Amino acid sequence: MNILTLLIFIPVLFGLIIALLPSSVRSSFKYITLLATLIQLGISIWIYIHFKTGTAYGGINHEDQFQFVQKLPWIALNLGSMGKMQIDYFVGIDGMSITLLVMTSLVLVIATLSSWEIKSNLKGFFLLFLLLDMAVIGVFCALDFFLFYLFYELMLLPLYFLIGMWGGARREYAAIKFFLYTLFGSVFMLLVMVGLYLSVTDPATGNHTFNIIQMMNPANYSGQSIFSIAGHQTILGMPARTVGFVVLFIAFAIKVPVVPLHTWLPDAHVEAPTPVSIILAGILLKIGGYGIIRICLGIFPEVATTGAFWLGLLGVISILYGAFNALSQRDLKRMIAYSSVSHMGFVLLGIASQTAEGVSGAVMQMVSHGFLSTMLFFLVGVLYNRVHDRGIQHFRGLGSLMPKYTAFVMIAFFASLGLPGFSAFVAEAFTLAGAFKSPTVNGLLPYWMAVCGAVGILLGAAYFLWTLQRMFFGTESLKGGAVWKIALTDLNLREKLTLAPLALIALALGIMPSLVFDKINDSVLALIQFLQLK
Amino acid sequence: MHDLLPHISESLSNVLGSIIYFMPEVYLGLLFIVVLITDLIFGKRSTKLCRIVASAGLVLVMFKDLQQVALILDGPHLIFSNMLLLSRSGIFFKLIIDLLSFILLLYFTWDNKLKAHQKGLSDLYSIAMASVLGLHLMVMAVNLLSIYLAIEMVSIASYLMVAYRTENAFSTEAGLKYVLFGAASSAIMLYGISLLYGFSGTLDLADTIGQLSKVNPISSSFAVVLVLIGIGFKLSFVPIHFWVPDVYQGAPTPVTAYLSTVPKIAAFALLINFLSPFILASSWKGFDIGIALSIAGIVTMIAGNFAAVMQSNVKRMLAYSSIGHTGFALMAVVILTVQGVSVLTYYLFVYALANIGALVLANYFTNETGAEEVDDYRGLGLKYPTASVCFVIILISLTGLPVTAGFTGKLFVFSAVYSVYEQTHSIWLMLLMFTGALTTVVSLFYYIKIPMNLFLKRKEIAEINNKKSHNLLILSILISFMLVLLGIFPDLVLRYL
Amino acid sequence: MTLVRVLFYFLSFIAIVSALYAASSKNLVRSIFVFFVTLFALAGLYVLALADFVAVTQIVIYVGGILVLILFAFMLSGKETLNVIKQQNSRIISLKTLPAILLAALFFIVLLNVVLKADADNLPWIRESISLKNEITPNAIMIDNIGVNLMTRYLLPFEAISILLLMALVGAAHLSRKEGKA
Amino acid sequence: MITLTDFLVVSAVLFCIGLYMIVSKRNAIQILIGIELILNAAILNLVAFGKYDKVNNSGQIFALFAIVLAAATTAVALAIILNVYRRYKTIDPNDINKLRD
Amino acid sequence: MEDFLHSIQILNYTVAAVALPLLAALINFCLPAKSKAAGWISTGAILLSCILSAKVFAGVWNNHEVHAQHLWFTIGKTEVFAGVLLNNLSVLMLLLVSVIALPVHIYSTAYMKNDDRYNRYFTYLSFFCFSMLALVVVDSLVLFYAFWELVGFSSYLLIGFWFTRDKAVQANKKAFIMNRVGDIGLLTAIIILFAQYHTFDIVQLFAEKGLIAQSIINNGLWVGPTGQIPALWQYVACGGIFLAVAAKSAQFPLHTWLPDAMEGPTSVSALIHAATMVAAGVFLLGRVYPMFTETELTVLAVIGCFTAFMAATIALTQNDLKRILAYSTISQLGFMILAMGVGAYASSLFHLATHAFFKCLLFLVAGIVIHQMQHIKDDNELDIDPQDISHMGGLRKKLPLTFIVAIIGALALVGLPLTSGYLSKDGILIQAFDWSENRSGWFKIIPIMALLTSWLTTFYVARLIFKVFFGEFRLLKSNPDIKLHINDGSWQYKLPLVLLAVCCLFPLFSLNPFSFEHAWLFKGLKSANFVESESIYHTFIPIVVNVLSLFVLYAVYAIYARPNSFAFPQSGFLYRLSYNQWYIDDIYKRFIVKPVLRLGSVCFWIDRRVIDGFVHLLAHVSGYIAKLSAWADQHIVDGFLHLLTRIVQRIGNFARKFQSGKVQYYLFSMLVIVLLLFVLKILI
Repeated sequence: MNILTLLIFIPVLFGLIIALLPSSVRSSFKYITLLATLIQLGISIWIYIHFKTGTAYGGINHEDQFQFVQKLPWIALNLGSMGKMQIDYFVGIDGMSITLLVMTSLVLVIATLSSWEIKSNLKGFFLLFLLLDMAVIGVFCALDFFLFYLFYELMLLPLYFLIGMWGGARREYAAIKFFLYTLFGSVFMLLVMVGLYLSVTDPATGNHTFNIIQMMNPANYSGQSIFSIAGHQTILGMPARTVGFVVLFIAFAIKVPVVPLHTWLPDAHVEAPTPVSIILAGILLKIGGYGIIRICLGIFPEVATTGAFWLGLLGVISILYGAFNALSQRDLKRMIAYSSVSHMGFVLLGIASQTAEGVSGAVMQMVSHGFLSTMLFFLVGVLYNRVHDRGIQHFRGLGSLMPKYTAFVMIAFFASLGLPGFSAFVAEAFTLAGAFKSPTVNGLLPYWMAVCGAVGILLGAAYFLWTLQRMFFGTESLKGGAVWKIALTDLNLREKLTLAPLALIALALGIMPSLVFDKINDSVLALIQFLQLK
Repeated sequence: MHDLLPHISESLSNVLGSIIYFMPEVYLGLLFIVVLITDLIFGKRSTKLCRIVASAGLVLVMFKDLQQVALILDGPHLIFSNMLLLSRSGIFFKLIIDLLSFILLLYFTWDNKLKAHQKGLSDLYSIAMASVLGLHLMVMAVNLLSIYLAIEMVSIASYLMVAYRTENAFSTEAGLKYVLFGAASSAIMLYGISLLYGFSGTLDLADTIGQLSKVNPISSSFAVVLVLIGIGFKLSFVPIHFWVPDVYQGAPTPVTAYLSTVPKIAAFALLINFLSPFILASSWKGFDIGIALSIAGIVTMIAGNFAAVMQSNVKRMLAYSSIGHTGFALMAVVILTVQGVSVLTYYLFVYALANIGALVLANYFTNETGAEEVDDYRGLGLKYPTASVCFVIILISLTGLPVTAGFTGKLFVFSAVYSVYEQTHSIWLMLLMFTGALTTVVSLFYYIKIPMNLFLKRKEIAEINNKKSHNLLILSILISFMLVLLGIFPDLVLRYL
Repeated sequence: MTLVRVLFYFLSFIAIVSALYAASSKNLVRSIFVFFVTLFALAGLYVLALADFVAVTQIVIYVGGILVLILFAFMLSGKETLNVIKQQNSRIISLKTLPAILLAALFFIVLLNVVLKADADNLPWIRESISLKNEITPNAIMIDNIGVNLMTRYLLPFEAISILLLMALVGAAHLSRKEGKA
Repeated sequence: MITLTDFLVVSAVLFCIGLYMIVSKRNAIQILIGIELILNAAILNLVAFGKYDKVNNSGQIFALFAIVLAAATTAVALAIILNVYRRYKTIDPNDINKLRD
Repeated sequence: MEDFLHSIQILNYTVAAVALPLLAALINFCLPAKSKAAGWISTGAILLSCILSAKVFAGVWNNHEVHAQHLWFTIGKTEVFAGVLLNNLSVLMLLLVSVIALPVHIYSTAYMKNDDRYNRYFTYLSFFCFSMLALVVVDSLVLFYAFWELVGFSSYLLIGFWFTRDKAVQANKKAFIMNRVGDIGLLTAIIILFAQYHTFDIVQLFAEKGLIAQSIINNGLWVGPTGQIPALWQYVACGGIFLAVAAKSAQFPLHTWLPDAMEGPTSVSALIHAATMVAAGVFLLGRVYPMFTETELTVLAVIGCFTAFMAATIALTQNDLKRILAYSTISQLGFMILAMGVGAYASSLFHLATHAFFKCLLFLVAGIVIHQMQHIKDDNELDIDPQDISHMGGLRKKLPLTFIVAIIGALALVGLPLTSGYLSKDGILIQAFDWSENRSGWFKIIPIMALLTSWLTTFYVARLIFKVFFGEFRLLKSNPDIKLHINDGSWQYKLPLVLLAVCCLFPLFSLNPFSFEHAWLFKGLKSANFVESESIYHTFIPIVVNVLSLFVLYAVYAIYARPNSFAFPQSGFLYRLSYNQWYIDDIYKRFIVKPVLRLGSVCFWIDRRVIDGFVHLLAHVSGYIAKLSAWADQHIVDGFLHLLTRIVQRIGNFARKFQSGKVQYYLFSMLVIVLLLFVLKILI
């Protein structure tokens, strides 16, 4: 049994167990789910430890350099003149996926722990949760575009219901908005995927293939095919490969999310229950970034290079726009949601720079943001559970009421705003370094983008500190008066146990960034080399 | 007569030789008579018996269908003096039609309203049998006469089925609209056929094209357009779709399930039969049928899907959605390649399964709670979890999201169109695909309304209906399972097409 | 101008005028009876087109079958229908019917265009048929020809339509049946 | 000699009158008559062209089938119209519009 | 080999010295809230650090520098090292920080003893010491930046230590954000350097023959050994560094956070906002000194000078004890920057060291005074501000020791001979004059302003001392029946004062009390090519400065310390002064004091309204931008979505319009559409 396959499908197994158990034992569902996620975490840590590094394991466009690979023929259809359709069950990881995989497994554990707040319809919740679990893990492992797309789309439905059924007051609106936005992206992605599949033939078998890695090799494109590099085909007057890139990019940019495709995010986050917010911010957004690296850059390297300026521009706009929006929010969760937009802007900027520093920084930022946003949303959830209110103006002086809580909030806030010693600092600094290095190394981005990105860091400090000052410091004053005061108890053991590992990991990654960089370096270098070769 | 005498024996041997290629239809004819007789002998109590006979008979017919595959290994075969064409794709169309009809036959009595029909359902089975025979003819027809005959046969059967519940005003109203619209369209089509015959001097489609090329293109184009109205009536693409929402809503739900699926499949087969000479022959000088169909497809997708957004009645919504799906399927007709046909077959099969499933579930909820409108579904999800989950799966398949068969269907259609686009670079194909993708998003707008009401909206449900419709539930579970299975392993079916 | 030609014009005139009247009449009964005239005139035209068997069938099935059926239906539906219909105003061209007239006129223009452009008498297959003597002559007896064809070439439609009629019969009977009876 | 064009023009006129009837008459039976007119127009065409198709005789035979089919359709349509009348007490299709958007 | 062992030992000591406070912070973090052990743990740790630092200092000072590093992580092909760089500059700072921190720790154990969050205070304090000590020894710009921010962060924690006070929280937010502006500058500079040289290593970059030294600006390009980028970015990098310096060392225009930061505990102000952290900016300048070109240095000098003057004028009119000291700190920091700008590298750092001692001392004194005033306030339930000097007076009798050390500190600040301040400050002034000698006339303004500032300094320091310690206790006048139970306090108060006071005198730095060039510290830091110029200024400046300072002192004494204050000149007052003196006094009052006071208030007004106002404006502007973008988000971006929805509905409704339920209408529509399409097709 391939370990990745095991990792992907364990949730389904446990989901079946939950599905078969009667509702009378519903209180055990959360423990079953926790067990599943813990096993996944264990497996992913095992994978992390056994993940080999070195230039021979760069991955990216070398199929043989991927690790823990499993490749099984899945759908093979003879379609006459269209050739044979070859779809494989093809999973494997390289440096780009491994850290995200571990991050995902951990975030899932945290999300499970925060599911304790869910009180209604437990069976449905945990079934959907586990389905989502499978899908997100699958996305990071899939190397066949068809499989990737399958997992990618499979995330939508559980999320729709998780937001829609267990969410807040405007949950229906938020859920449908989320669904429509992402579907909009992915449907057009389907078109490009089909086009790619018809353009690419597997040199070994001569069949058309969905293999992502084969798609990266220009030699595999048949001359007259729509996405052939040599063919210079056009779609509606535009170069076909540019169109393909843009469509794929939009699909992933919606997930990231990149301004102006981001408006689903604040609504979805605000309305979603805490565990789902955690998964959304912690994992879902990373899938966008991962998709851009693996698919947009991998398959359309030359378009990515010519379009790098626009990518970087969008990244910078996201950074600033998200930060400004966060500054003006009155809802704590919404503020954090917008901060995610800002932070994910760094990912895009780093990717656009196409330098080793930038891309490493982007991956680091994804990992770091995975943990930090998880922590932030969990913290918001703690507050919301106590008094069912998140208005920043409704709280004052929480610091003396809930000192431990405040301590964790401060850790999370300062870590997020890029305080050295925490992971976000390394990530953002190197993203900017990469962006600034870009003009001299490959001339893709202008210098000012890095400077604008740096301003985003400043704004980050502004909104986090302002919130801190307004909500936690000063004399105590609560909108709900004495009732709230009783309700606002400090963190309990479960919450502390949940938060402490996150804080420690953020710290550990900040002090020892090599935990991430060592694993991704070879892949990053391979990617950069690949992009330079085009 | 004297001219014909020398040929009589030849013609007769042709007829006799054709029968071996016509066994399923012969069986169907016999089946019709057997059902009719059963009905006559056993009178009002015959419903159950008719059902058994009809269903069992259809299984036999399917078996005969399968046997035909062996007959045409050496290629398509013309029978009955070029009246019909038996081809591999035709056989699969017939098989799918029979299979779906079989499901629908079982389903008829599970609708509480239809079951309560005072005049009994035995006649419905007779009509359905004749209708299936008509569908078989439609699939195989390559002669103007057989085309007209088959369409009329199916149409008349459909009118009868829609208006079947005479005690229900909606049903009759739908019947009236259907019959007036249908009769008018088929009359117009007949006029078109008469012109086609006049311009070419033959009813045989294969010969027609050769003669038509010698006629003024405007004249021949007009004739073809009039014929397309008749076929379009069965397919319900824009602008011949107006009857669809009213009829689907008014008809008994099982009949809606029937109308929205099986005749459509047959009509697509017929459309392919009718058009392939025009598209393939270079001598055709009239309008570009590919472009015309593309426009029709695009407009149909837009009209169907966009109009569905505003609907509140579940059946009506599904009616619009079926219009949208017709538009999507037209995409595969436009390219008219071998792959196009097999992909189309798969797409239609999957669509039909899902659509039947959706209507079965709509029926289930009507049976259980009397819910007809989307709003009535509020909060039912937690009360009927299994049915609701199945509903979600089926709707997902209709939308075309993984991991359901609807997705693979959509994917294969896109692939087929794409591969043609690669060679022709026709802007219309691109637009078709673009619209297809866009309307998929739009379709989510309305499909999601059902899960949203089922699960997301909350309402206290007090009344409890004791009439449990287990059969419908089992059927929908089976269909959902099939859809997911085909979503993961599409080659289970596709490899044969 | 031959007699045949005069006859043709005469019958055409009757057919068209009666059809127009049927179309314009608000009175259903008159409409139906005038339609009789149209059908008869058409039967005459079929004879002129040397299709005597079709003409006979036309009279037997249409006049004898369909119209009688319509009359029956009309009578079954009772007097109310008549009353409702009489109230309508009787102008042919009113604002309500204007679109319909325009549509019909437009169709007519297009059709005329189509017909004239097609130049039906000089179609290749017709000239070929004339040269091959495949033309029906006024003194030919076509009935046996039709009979043979129905039993050979058109056997399939012939059999199929029997099932169709049976089905229509069953269905129409079912619909018209009083409820509650088997 | 009567030319084919003559027949065609007559049938075109009948066709248009039929069209007019089916879209303008406010009575289901008259609409049915309109449909019959169109059918007859088509039959006239078939018969007229059938004159030049002696061997196969397709035109005339098609005309026969068309007449029979018209009868069947009419029968079914009338049955439905009768039912409608029972439910709605009118046969004006414009008043029968419970099913609508 | 011995060298090597020696280095190892020194490195170990250094790491231990840096890590001990961190350890203390961690232990304290885990202690229960009110544990009194916390103070002693921290103090013990800093004491050990102090001893170790001294050893390190002894080993490295004027010896060859020690540099060791270890691979931290690899990113792409870039290897990032973490390491320690010990040279004269860093060991001096190491020692200075730990030595200043020690008395402050001792003082704090008493000062904070009644606070609820005693252990948290020491956690923060130790954490600050750790960050500061680490900052001065690290060898990589990344680490430098990291600790730079951590220093700011711990300052944030300490300013807002009493987080229930709104002013404190406002202040710490302001401090952190303003520092963040500087941080961004530093980060930008580091990134630019990295982009240019592909390394973060301070030694490689700034060593004598380092990468920076090998680069030139040529034709608008900044050409270095590893590549070239447009010269603009060299300026931006320097600008970034300057921003960082300005933010941390409270230079114009980023200085306004420092006065506000006085909301923190006074002991914290003494350590962080007087002696150590604010000096970090100057230290940074010292580290990256080779980067600056001539022009950039001039800009530095101008800014430093302006800041110094401005802050001094503001300090003239303040009544809040700590605020006066804060502005004084700004002013003195301005001096250091000025010194850096005029090339007086060693003098600047020298002044940094001396200033650290006396300013710390003054703050601790202020702490005691405020503490005692607080006592009075609490005992008598008065509604007064314990920091307002207008309530004070005559405290010299109540707080004798405090008074004495305050005098020492004040004299050092004024820069009278025999104090350390004299040595360092005169050095700056002299070198500033030397510097302007070689330049055109306008540059003379800088040393002259500096001179002026130094007299202003005398004025406000004297005013402070006289108002607090001399005359009569003014509070007693307004509230005659209050009880006074005040004294110098326990040994934990006294010991630090004495220690620091001793350090404020000249012998610690130089055996020659009149020549800064003989100070060992100066010698150790001056660059190799420093030329001892024997210009006239060496004798002229000290005399002018000190003589005039004395006059000022006397004038101030006359104004503030004597009973019957200056507002209404009395005959007795006139008698005791000579006519000329009175005349000068009058002129002084009318033409100097008043305008200066006016200028002071104008500056303060500007400070409050314009500069702070500008900052507020920025805040508002960004607030508006934020609101605007939020609005855009809701209405434009989302509005676009809603528009799309609207379009979908429109199309849908259009399609539905045909669905009237009338079958003839359906037929009609169908026929019309078909016909039109056909006609269109034909026409086209």
